[in-house]
Amino acid sequence: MHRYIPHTEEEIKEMLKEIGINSIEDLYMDVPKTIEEYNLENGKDEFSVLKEIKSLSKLNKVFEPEKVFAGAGIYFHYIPTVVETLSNNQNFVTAYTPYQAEVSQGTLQALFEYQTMMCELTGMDVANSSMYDGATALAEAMLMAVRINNKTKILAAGSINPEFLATSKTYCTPQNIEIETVKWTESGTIDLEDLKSKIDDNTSAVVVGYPNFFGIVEDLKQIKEILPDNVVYIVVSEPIALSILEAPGKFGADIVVGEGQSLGITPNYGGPGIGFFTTLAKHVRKMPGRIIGETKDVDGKKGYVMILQTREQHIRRAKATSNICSNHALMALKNAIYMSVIGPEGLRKVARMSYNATHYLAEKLVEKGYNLTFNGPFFNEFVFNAGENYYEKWKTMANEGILGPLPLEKAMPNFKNSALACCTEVNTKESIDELLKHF
Amino acid sequence: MHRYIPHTEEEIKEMLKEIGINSIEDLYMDVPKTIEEYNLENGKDEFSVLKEIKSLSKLNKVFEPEKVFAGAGIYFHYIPTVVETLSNNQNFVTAYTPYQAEVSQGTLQALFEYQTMMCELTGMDVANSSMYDGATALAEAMLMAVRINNKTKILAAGSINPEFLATSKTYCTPQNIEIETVKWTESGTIDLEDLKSKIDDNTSAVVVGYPNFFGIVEDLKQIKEILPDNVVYIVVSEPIALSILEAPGKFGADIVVGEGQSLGITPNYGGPGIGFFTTLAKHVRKMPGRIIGETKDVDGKKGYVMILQTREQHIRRAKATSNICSNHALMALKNAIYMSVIGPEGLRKVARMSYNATHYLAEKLVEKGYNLTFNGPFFNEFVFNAGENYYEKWKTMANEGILGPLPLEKAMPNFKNSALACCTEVNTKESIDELLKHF
Amino acid sequence: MTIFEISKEGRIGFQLPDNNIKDFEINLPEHLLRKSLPRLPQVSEVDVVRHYTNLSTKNYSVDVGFYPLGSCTMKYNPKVNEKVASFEEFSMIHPFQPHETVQGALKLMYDLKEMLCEITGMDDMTLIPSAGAHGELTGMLISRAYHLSRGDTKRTKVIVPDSAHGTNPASARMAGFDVIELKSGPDGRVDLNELEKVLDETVAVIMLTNPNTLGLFEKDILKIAQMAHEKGALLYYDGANLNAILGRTRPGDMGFDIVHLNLHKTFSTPHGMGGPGSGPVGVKKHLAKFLPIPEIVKTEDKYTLNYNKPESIGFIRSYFGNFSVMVRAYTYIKTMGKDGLKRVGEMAVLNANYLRVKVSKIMDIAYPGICMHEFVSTCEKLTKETGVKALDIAKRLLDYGIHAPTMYFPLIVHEDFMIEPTETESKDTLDKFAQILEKIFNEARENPELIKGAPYNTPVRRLDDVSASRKPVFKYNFEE
Amino acid sequence: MTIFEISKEGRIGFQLPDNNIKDFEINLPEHLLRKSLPRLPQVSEVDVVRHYTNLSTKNYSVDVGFYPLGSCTMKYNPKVNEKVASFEEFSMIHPFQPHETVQGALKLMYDLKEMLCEITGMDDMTLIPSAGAHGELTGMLISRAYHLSRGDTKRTKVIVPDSAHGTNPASARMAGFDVIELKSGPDGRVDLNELEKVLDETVAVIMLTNPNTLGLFEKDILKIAQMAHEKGALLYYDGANLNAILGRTRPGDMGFDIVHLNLHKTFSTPHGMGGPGSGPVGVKKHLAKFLPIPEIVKTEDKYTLNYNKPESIGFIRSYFGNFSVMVRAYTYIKTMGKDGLKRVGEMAVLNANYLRVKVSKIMDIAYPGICMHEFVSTCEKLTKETGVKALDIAKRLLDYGIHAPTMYFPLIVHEDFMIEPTETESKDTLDKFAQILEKIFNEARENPELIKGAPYNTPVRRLDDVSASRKPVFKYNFEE
Repeated sequence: MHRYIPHTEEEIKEMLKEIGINSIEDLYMDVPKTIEEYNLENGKDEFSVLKEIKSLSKLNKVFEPEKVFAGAGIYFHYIPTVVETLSNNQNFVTAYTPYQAEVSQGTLQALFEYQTMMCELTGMDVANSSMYDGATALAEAMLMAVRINNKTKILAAGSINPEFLATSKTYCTPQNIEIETVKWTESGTIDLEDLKSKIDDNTSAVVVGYPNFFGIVEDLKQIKEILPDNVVYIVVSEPIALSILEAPGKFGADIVVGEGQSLGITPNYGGPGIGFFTTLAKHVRKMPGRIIGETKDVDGKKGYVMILQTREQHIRRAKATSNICSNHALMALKNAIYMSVIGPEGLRKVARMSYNATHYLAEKLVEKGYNLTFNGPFFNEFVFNAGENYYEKWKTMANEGILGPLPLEKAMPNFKNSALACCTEVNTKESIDELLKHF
Repeated sequence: MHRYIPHTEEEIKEMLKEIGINSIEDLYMDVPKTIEEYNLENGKDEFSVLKEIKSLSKLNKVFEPEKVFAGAGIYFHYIPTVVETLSNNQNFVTAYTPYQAEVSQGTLQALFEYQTMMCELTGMDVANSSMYDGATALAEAMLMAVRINNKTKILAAGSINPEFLATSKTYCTPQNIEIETVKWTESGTIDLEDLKSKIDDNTSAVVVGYPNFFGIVEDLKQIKEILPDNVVYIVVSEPIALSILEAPGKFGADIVVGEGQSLGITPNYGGPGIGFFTTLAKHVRKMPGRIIGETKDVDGKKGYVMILQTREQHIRRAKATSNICSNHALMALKNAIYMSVIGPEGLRKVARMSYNATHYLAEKLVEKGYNLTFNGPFFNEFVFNAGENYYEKWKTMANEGILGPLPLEKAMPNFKNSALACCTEVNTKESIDELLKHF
Repeated sequence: MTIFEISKEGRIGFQLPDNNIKDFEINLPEHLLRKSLPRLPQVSEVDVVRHYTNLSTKNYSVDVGFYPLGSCTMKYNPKVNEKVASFEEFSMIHPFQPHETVQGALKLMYDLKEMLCEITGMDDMTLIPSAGAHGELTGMLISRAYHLSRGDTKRTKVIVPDSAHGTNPASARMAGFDVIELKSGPDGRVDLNELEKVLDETVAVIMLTNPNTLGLFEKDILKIAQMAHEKGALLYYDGANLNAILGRTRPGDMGFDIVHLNLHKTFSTPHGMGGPGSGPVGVKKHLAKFLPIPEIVKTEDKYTLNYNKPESIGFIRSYFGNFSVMVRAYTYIKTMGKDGLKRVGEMAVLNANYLRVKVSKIMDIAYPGICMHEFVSTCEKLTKETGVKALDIAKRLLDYGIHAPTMYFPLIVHEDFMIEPTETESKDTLDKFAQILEKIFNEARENPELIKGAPYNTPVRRLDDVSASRKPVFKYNFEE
Repeated sequence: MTIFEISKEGRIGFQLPDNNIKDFEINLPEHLLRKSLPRLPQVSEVDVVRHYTNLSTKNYSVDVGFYPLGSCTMKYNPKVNEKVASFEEFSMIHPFQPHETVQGALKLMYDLKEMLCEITGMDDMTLIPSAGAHGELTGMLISRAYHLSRGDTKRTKVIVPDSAHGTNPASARMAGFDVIELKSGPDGRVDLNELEKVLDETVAVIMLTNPNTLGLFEKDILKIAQMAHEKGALLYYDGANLNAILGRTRPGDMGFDIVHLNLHKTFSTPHGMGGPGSGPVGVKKHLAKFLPIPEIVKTEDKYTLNYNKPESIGFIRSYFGNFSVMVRAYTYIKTMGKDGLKRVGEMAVLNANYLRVKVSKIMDIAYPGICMHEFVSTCEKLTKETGVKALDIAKRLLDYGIHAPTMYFPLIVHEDFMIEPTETESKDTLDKFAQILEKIFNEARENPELIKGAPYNTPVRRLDDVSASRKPVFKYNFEE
């Protein structure tokens, strides 16, 4: 007897009888028995399991959020309690893909509203209801660009998050799509000359960060100006930043993607976050992922359904725009609740506070004689030369309860002794001053 | 602007206009302004509050449950996660008293089922849907006894939980009801001779513990045998124990009350727990508190409503059976969920494991030369002489992470150097052995 | 379906770890051993989850919509308060831990008491009472102790207005007093002449709430206090309606000697389907020594509990009250602060007056003019005209997804609704309520039977509570 | 009503603490500064709470009832798993913390990988893929890398049965392969003759699921494996249906080279309205070097991450996958253990067969005889007789409070339901489902229009998804 499996011995007997067999064994006549039992422990009660895993969890160190200066795609932000309370509602958590729309209006409406909010942030026409993460969203954006114009070369700023770029490469290579990186300038922005020189007739798309991996804000207008008409303009962005940065849609972006973890999702050791994916209405039939649309029921009452499913794998199979099936819907719900609670002014304040904290840290580091690597405008991250043996200093700080700016060397070997610093609204003057004592 | 208060300045203006006044101030024409502002801090955002209270909370020491050997009415038991998950459902938490039964069937059915479970445990006909705690339940039981037979003397075993007795005294005195205590014997059970000698024509009720405060199980049969017919037999019990002890109803109890915290409620520093209150059908109109009953709607569909409300204060006012209005309904829900999950066999196993652990501890203490104070049969608590300076030893143990058997002296000054030991199913052989190292 | 009908012999929902201890024989006389197990449900974990999840959807709650239950202050319950209450440092501590190990809990209670004293204008306070009615009883017992301590044994009466909550007379009675019901004046307030008639040296206490249950402020409160005190009686404040005066005035400033609060009303702890609540009782200095046991004491370096209070009324329950409710109220007060609490009071009163004006266009207001946090309206005219009663309208409101106001209370108004919107409701919600009410009144005039048959869209339709009490079924019938 | 319609200019739901830092001027060119704020909702906290609480009640979920969605394994999701995932030691850690500070997370992932290798009979595994389809893509990329590493550049094709999940061909295509659809045999299984026809040296992979989507075990699996390997192709296992064979046999033992799992199916992590899931990919030893980056490495004294895998397919997403989904699956496996997992498999198959027999009395079973964890039935006869389609019956099931099975899949059966009860459902639930199904069939015969008009008792009635796609509305229209 098991608490998750309701069958009593009596019922099993009745069921076998109804089936017309004598034993459980008879159910497996087609199946070779290749194991007697797994080489695993026996099952346990929940208290023993809780105790065991609690003790395992204690091997992880939780930093006070205000003492975290690490970003690189995953950010510590204030998350209102209601986000957790409401998204933990088991009627959301234990539902599946809204295949039966009439009993899934909760899911569908929440996702429709999420899509609307993402369109508002990015200035685009249409959002899908989520991708796995920022990296796969970018990879799929590139594949989509190729579907749009049938060209096979992607020019990506070298300043894009390295894991995003590497993932894109993994996705593109088998389809014979080439990704070429574009240099950056001293300001940390894309090198327009290099970009210009690399654009050719086979260029499908250009990808830039807004802000990029170095925290630097690209000038989307300047870039757009040099793009030929049929090149797909892909912007990788950060949703919090978009409350103070002009929407990419205003600069003619064709696809805007990114990681949405910063909108009310805990860091979760990197996952699940959520990939957001937005584009223009004219491209929608090339778009991957699920889209929710508004419609009416037979009584004329407003309702929501999955739309344009003929793009998707379960109908289109090998000809689908993508293989994506399960997405990150629950994370989209968290995003939507977060944006509902925080509102437009709140989001801008989060961005403004993050900006201030980051610039305060940068100012003080410069005062102490540290050099910022780039002189372009940055949002809430920047790269600086952290000095010899920074990696050791970083580990020492961790022992003292500070998760310092990330050593960049591992992700980008050219950046020896450099660090990527990040502040958000959770970092206070006091915590920054404490960090600065180590410099 | 406040996040809990939706009014915008614009709306306030519109509302004042509709009311026909010029300012908020005008709403208070009848009200003297006696303060400019409270001598309190200004309000704060939720993160500052969380931080402040989290740091306050760290001044409390949480013992590992298996290292807690303190009971005395509040017990550490295993609580399945679902109890917490389900009872935190805000549709239960933020509903009020089911005044509109048609939209309160969740509350009403859950409480009806709770009542049924409490009747099953106690062997009684009817349970109310909760009292504040065991102490007030007992106090109200005494008042009820007096309503039943119009006599005014209550004989209570001196071995009843001292706070229950003291509370009862507070309730009874103003109504000129006298509580006289009955001695205990060397076995820790009620002194039947003393009881017999104290019963007189004015005796309204006799109160015994099952088990009593010392953990000793009274012989309900023997006691019943000496009670005159019209004396109300009140049993104070412990619900976990009732899975191995015969139901008090089988011995002719008129009222069975007690503290229900052990059925799935965290200790909460003593509150909220829940008082349970059960009686015989023939006494129900003298019973305090809310009762839920089964009925039908106009279509003949089964439903639940509050019944016999003419006993209650909102209808009966000064002539009500009690003044109780708010009760501990949410705790009754927790009780019901706990009992649903654990089931009859589970409850008995909890009791059995508690019994075993307690008797293991007692056996080992005796082996080490400690004396148990009473030689009667006990369930999951017992009193022993813990030796000189036990109070200091107890505090030392606390520093080492053990909440040892409670020094009894404070609650019962005659019990110098005595301690009340308690084990439940959460205490393991290992934790008991660790405790024993201190003895 | 009940959980008992889902039950299946032998099914389990729970598993326990081994404690590695042998089975001891149970050394009890055979007749004390339980013969048959209680018929608790035998279900799997998913059965339990579905049963209670489905029950939850049959409830109306503050989290789903407007809940204008007069006198109950059904305001929004912030979720952060729930989170704080769930900290294991608050939920997993034993009441008899050494004081050194519970300084956080003791400090929290001490600080909460201090904050509530400031808010009420009282000198000392106990947090122990578990509910409003429990607080009332505590207050009455304190009054009794006070008079007796002065050798004043003739004070056997408590004056309670006829508009009072039912708990007031019941609590007074439980404390051994006789209750004198005071007829309200034509303006719905205490009639000073009537009061003078009954106020003599045998009166122990006058129990009032201010604003009163009609939502009206007792303008003569200072005069009433003076009259009471001149005759040697105490003045008791029922805190159910404190929300109205937050940040403006305080019971202590009005001359009240004793006050109880409802943390689950004014201070936003959730109502939990009827409880647990918390009903702290504050007193003026001269009554402090009568407060119940134990008291929280702050010394130079730590907080402790004092059980040695010889003149105390004694224990009124076990331990220290509903601690985790206090944690929520503490969080709420810290969150709101002096500025937020003032705003609470103002917006609660603004909402009530706005809705009063809106409702006055549909049904009569029992006592017109500016009200405080709530008001009472009556549909007596409609009842005469169509036979549709307040109860019917209440049931029809349920069909429109709104919880009905308090009905038939206070008793001095007929066919009435007592409507308290609270400060957490928006103008939009109030407008919508008024619209629906108007629609129902129109329906009632056009088709009274429709309203009398309501509700239609609820999990069950109108329930028969008369025969439910006449032939009561107290528990599930296993033989069914 | 949408959250945008509740919104009110100037209302707030959120307050931030001060960080004590002055405002820096934003040094960006004017044209990069946002001119107008995004039109996010402006609502109070209670607005948000009510909005999402009310939305939640418009959802059907495992926690409210039976959800027999074939291929999706909608089993009960234990609540303790949610609790564990919420530990801040798991939820509040940054992916780039020093390895010394995340030993718990790394060990958990390492141990989970080991346990899943044992359950699947594979030699190594990556936990990084975020969903089943993501795992499939990973597996296809590994296959590609494997063949290329051997200089075998001619393998451009992947064989996929016509009964396969749509993700299979789509994933193969994304990895650059051409897809060969393999026609199923008359018994619903792989037709060895058909297979032989298409299996040549240009085939890189055969993708199967076993049991297949018809719920039938591929009895010839060892033969198929042999055929594949003889031709140099790899055999890929779609783990969607692993629940059926738990404790009995393993993909590795059947000759599969690569397997993906769905932690949100077999290992009971919740489906979250569509995700996040987790799709670990296991491989036999010869493919281990191709697994994606990073890999978790256990050394003598600690766990670390290795990014230096020259033959790896590379990154397939950021960081390490959906860690908190893994935490839930880890908790589940620890809870069930080898004995519990075996029981899961057995009871899942028992339930499917019991329900199959029950359903066979109402509608035709596509492939009669013993099935595994699910089965496919068809109402083609009823459709011919009455015009009532599988879709209509599905909608009518909603009226009776049950989620419909998967419809119109696999594509090789018409007017079909794919029914997977899972092991967490009781006999009572299955009986009730069969009863309701029978009732609906009777209704359909008596009054087909009734069924064609269903559902009636749902938050909305049948929705027009045709015009929703024809004239798509992608977002809320603020000008409405």
